[in-house]
Amino acid sequence: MILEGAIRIPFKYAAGRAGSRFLVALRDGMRIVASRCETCARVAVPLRTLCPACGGDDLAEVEVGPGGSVIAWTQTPDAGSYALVRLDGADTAFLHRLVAAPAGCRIGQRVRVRFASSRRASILDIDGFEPVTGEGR
Amino acid sequence: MNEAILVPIEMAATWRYASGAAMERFCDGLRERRIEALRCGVCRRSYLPPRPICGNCHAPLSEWVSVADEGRLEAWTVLQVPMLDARTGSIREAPYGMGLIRLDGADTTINHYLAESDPARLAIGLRVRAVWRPEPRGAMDDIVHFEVLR
Amino acid sequence: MSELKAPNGDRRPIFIVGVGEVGPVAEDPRSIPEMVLEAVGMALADAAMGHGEIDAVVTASVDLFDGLTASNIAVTEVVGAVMKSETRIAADGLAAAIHAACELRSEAYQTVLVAAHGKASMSDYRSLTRWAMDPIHLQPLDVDFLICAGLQASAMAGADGGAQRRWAQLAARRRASAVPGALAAAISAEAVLASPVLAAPLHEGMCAPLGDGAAAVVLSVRPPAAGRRSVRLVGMGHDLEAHAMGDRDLTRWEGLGRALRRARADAGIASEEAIIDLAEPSCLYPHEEELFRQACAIGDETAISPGGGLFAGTAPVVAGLARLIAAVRGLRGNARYHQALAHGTWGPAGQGQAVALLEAAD
Amino acid sequence: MRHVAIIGTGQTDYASNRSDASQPELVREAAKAAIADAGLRPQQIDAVLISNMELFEGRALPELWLGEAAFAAGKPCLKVATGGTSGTSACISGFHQVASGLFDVVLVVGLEKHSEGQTQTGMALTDPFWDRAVAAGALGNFALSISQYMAERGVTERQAAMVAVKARRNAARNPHAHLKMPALTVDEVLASRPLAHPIRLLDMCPQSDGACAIVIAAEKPARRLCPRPAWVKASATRHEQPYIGDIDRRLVTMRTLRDAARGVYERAGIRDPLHDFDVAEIYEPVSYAELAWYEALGFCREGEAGRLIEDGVTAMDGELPVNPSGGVLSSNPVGASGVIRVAEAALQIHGRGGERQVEGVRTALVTGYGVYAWADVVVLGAQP
Repeated sequence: MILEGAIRIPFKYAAGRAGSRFLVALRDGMRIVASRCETCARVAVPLRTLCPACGGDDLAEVEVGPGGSVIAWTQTPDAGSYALVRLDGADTAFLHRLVAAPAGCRIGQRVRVRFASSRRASILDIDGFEPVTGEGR
Repeated sequence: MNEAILVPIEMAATWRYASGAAMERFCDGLRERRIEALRCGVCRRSYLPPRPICGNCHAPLSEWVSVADEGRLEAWTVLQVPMLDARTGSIREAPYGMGLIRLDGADTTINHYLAESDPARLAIGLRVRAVWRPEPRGAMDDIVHFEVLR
Repeated sequence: MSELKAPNGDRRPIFIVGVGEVGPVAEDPRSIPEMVLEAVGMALADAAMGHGEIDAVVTASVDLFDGLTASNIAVTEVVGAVMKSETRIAADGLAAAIHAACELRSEAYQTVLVAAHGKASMSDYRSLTRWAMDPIHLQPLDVDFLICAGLQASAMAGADGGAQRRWAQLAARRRASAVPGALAAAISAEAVLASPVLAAPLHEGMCAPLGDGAAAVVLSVRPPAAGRRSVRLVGMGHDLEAHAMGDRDLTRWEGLGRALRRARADAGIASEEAIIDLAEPSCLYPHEEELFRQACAIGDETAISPGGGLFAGTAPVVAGLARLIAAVRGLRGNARYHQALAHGTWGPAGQGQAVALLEAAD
Repeated sequence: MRHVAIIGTGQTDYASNRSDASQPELVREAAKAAIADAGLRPQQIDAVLISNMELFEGRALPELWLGEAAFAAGKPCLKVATGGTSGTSACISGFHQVASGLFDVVLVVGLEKHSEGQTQTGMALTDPFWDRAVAAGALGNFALSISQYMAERGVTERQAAMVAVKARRNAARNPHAHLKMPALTVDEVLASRPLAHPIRLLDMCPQSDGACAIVIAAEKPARRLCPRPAWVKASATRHEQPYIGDIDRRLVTMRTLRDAARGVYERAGIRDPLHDFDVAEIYEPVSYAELAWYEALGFCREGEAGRLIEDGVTAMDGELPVNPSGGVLSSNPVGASGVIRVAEAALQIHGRGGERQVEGVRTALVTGYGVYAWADVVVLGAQP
C-alpha cells in the first residue's frame, strides 16, 4: 500500500559576506558585482570569496554587465526559459532566466539584464536577460 | 556596510511511501483493532513493526503472531515542551506522556503516547492498554494513546 | 588481517565476485527495503556467499530523494549491516563501489557489500533536484538538473543544426538495443524528434526514462570460486567539478577526464591509448555520451552500452552501480572483451564523475 | 595496514546563529585553518570528504555546492550523512582512503547550520508508517531510554547535572565552544527548564552553526610535516536495527558501542581503558548519555558511572579527562560534531590544546553516536 507523506518547511540561507554584497548591489544600485582575482586576474560573477580558476582568496570587487552575449540557453514547457550569459567584463558565465524571448534566442545573441521594479536583495531582483534588438546582429 | 542577507525558500514536498507487504498486513490489522507481529524463525523474536527480515539472523520473517493491545510499560517520559506532530504538521501541546510498551506477545517495544502526563504517576512496570480511535483507518495513530491500568 | 601480497606491488587485486540488480521499472510497488533485499540476495547468491562472509557494507542513498532522514536506516537490516560497519557515503552507486574498493585496499576488510537504491516514482524527482543547487543564486530561479542538462546540450549544439538529429539517432539506436521489457520501448529517430521538448534542445525521447531500482555488488580480495571468468577492478578514480554552470566549460566533461587519468594511474596503465573493449557510460542524454566518448578518447573499436545503457531506463543513485554490473556481465559473457570501463555521475550536468576500470582475468 | 595520522585541525567558532557567513564560507574557514595547521597548501590535498546532515538545511547532495569551498573542485569528493556519526564516519572513511594508498593527504570537513533550517525536519522525515505517528525526536527518545537507565543503574539527576557542569566549564577554556559557562553549578542545571522528564534544558546539547576540518596524511608526509602526528591506531563502526523499540534497554546495553570499543581496544593494545587512555572525546548529546558511555566503554563497571563523575575521575585533573573541549553538550553542529571529537583528540596529541590541553597525552579515545544506537570508536596515539 502507498501512504502519501508531505512536509512544508521554511528554510533561510545566509548569503554570507560575498553573497550579501552581491544581492545588496542588485537591490540598491541595480549593479552586478563580480570578483577579480588578484592572483590570476580572472573576473568571476557573481561576487565570490574564492577564485574558481586558481582558488585564490585575494579578490577585488568589480562591476560587470549589464550587457552580455548568450553562450547557452534552454526553454522548458513549464518552467520558462534560461540563459547562460558571458556578461561584458566577466570571464565566467552567469545563469538567469531569459525573458521577452518567446521563441528563445540563438548562441551569441546580445542581451541585457532587466532588473525588477521592486527589489529586496534577492537573485529575483533581476527579472532575467532580455534580447537586445538591433545591437550586433 | 555589511548587511547579512538571508534567502528564504520554503520546501513543500510529497513522497509516495510504499509500505511493503508486512507493514501492509499490519496496518490492515489495525483497522480491525488487531495487532500482529512477525516472528523470526531462527531467534524466535517477534518484531513490531513487522519487516522483511530479522537484522540479527539475516533470516526472513514469515510467521505471524497475534499480539495483545495491552502490555508492560518498559520506559516512559513526559514531554514538557510542544513538539511537531509530523503526521499532521501541527504542534502537539505539552505536557504529554510517552512510553516504550512491550505488548503481551511481542519481543520488541513500541513507542507511543500515554494518556497519563504526570511523572509522579508513571513508573516502569505499570500495565497499560491501548485506547483506540472510534473508527480505526489502518495506521499507528488508530491507537490514540495507552492508558495506565490502575 | 592476513597479509595478502598483490601481484602489482603492495596492492591486492580486487575481485567483483557477485552482482545483483532489481529493475529499473517505471514504478515498483514494493518498499525500498524489499527491493534492496532482492538485489542483495542476488549478489550474495552470485558470489556464493552469505552475510557471514561480508566484513562491511557501503551504501548509496539520498535523504531528500527517499523522504527519510539518514535514509540508509531503512536498509540497514536488508544489507546485513546490523552490528557491522556500514559507510553511507555516496549519491551514486559507482562512487560507493569505489569507496568500498578503497576500504579493501586499506586492508580494513577482505569482502565488502555495496548497495544502492532509488525510487524516482515516489516523488517529483526533477523538482527535488532543485534542492541540490546553490540556494543563493540558482535555486530561487527553480533551476534543476534537467534545465542544467538543457543548457549543456545547448552549449554543445551551438550553431550546429545537425546536433539534434544526431542525438535523436543515437537515442533511437540505444533504445533499440534495450532488452525486451525494459523501461524504454524502441523508438525511431523521427519519433524522438517529434516527442515534446523537455528542456530545449532535449526532446523527451532523448532523455533516459527514470524509474525505480536497486543494485548490489560484492567486492573481495579473496579470489572467487573457479568455474567462471572472474572480473577484477584494477583502477578507480572520481572527481567533482565546479558547481556553477557558468564556471565550467560546458562543451567538455573535464571532471571525467581527471577521474579517468586517476583510474589509469591507479591501474598502472600508462598510455592514453590503452584499449577499452567495453564501455558502460552513465549518460542520461545523447550529448552526455558524446561528452563521455570525448573525455575517455573512446572510438569505434569500443562496444558502448550493448544493453542500451541508461537510455533503456535507470533509477537515480543506482545508475553507476548498474553500469558496473553491466560491465561485469559483459566481461563474463563475452570472451572477446578483456578491459571494460564503468562510469557513474551525479549532480547537475555531470558535476560528480566516477570511473572504474575492470579486467577479465582469464 | 598503512599508517595514517591526523596532522592538522581547523574549526570555526560555534554559535546558535552564524548568519554572518554562508555555508560555503564556514566550510572554507575550517578547511583553510586545517590545511594551514598541517603546514600544507590547498593544492596538496588529494581528496576531500564532507560530513553534513543535509536535511537539516533542506539540502540534497550538499557536496555539490559546498565542495569548492573545501578546495575539492577538480578533486575526488564524497559526502557522508549518517546522523550524529556522520563526522566520525567521514573521518574513518578518510583513514581508509589514505590507508588504501590511493591518496596521501585527505581533508575531512564537517558542517551544520541548524539556524538555516528546521530541527523538526529530522523528526518529520522518520518512518512514515511508524515513528512519524509519534512526535518524540531525539529529546523524547533519549528521555525514554534514560528512564530505563536510571531505574537499572541507579544514576541520579544530580550526577547527570555534574556531567553538564563539567562540559560547560571545560567549554569556557575552548575558544570555539558555543556554550561557555565557567561558573555553572549543579543546582542551576537542576533548576533549568524541564524539556522531557527527567531531561532539563541544561542537560541537553544545543543546536549550533559551525564547521570543523581535519587533515589526514600517510606516514611519509605526516612525519615530514608534523612534529607530533596523531596516529590512527584503530577504528570501528557498528550500526543497529532500525527502530528504537528493537534495541533492548538502549543506554543500558548499547551493544554497538561496546562491540566497536572491544574490537578497537584489542587492535590498539588497550587493556584497561580508564588508565591506558590519557584523554577521551566522546559523543554525548545529553548528560545522561556520557554516564552510560562510561560503562559501555569500560571506564568502570556497570552502575559505577555516577561515582566516576562524583569523584572527579573524568574531570580535567582526574584520572581520565573526558571532553576537555566541552563536548557535544557545549557545541553541536551535528554534521561537524563527530569531526570535532576527532579534531579535539588530535589536538591533545599534537600538544596544541591551549588552555584545554591535558598534560602528556599519548593515547586518546574518540567516539561517535548517531540515530538510535549507531556507534563509531577511534583510538589515536602519539606512536603509529
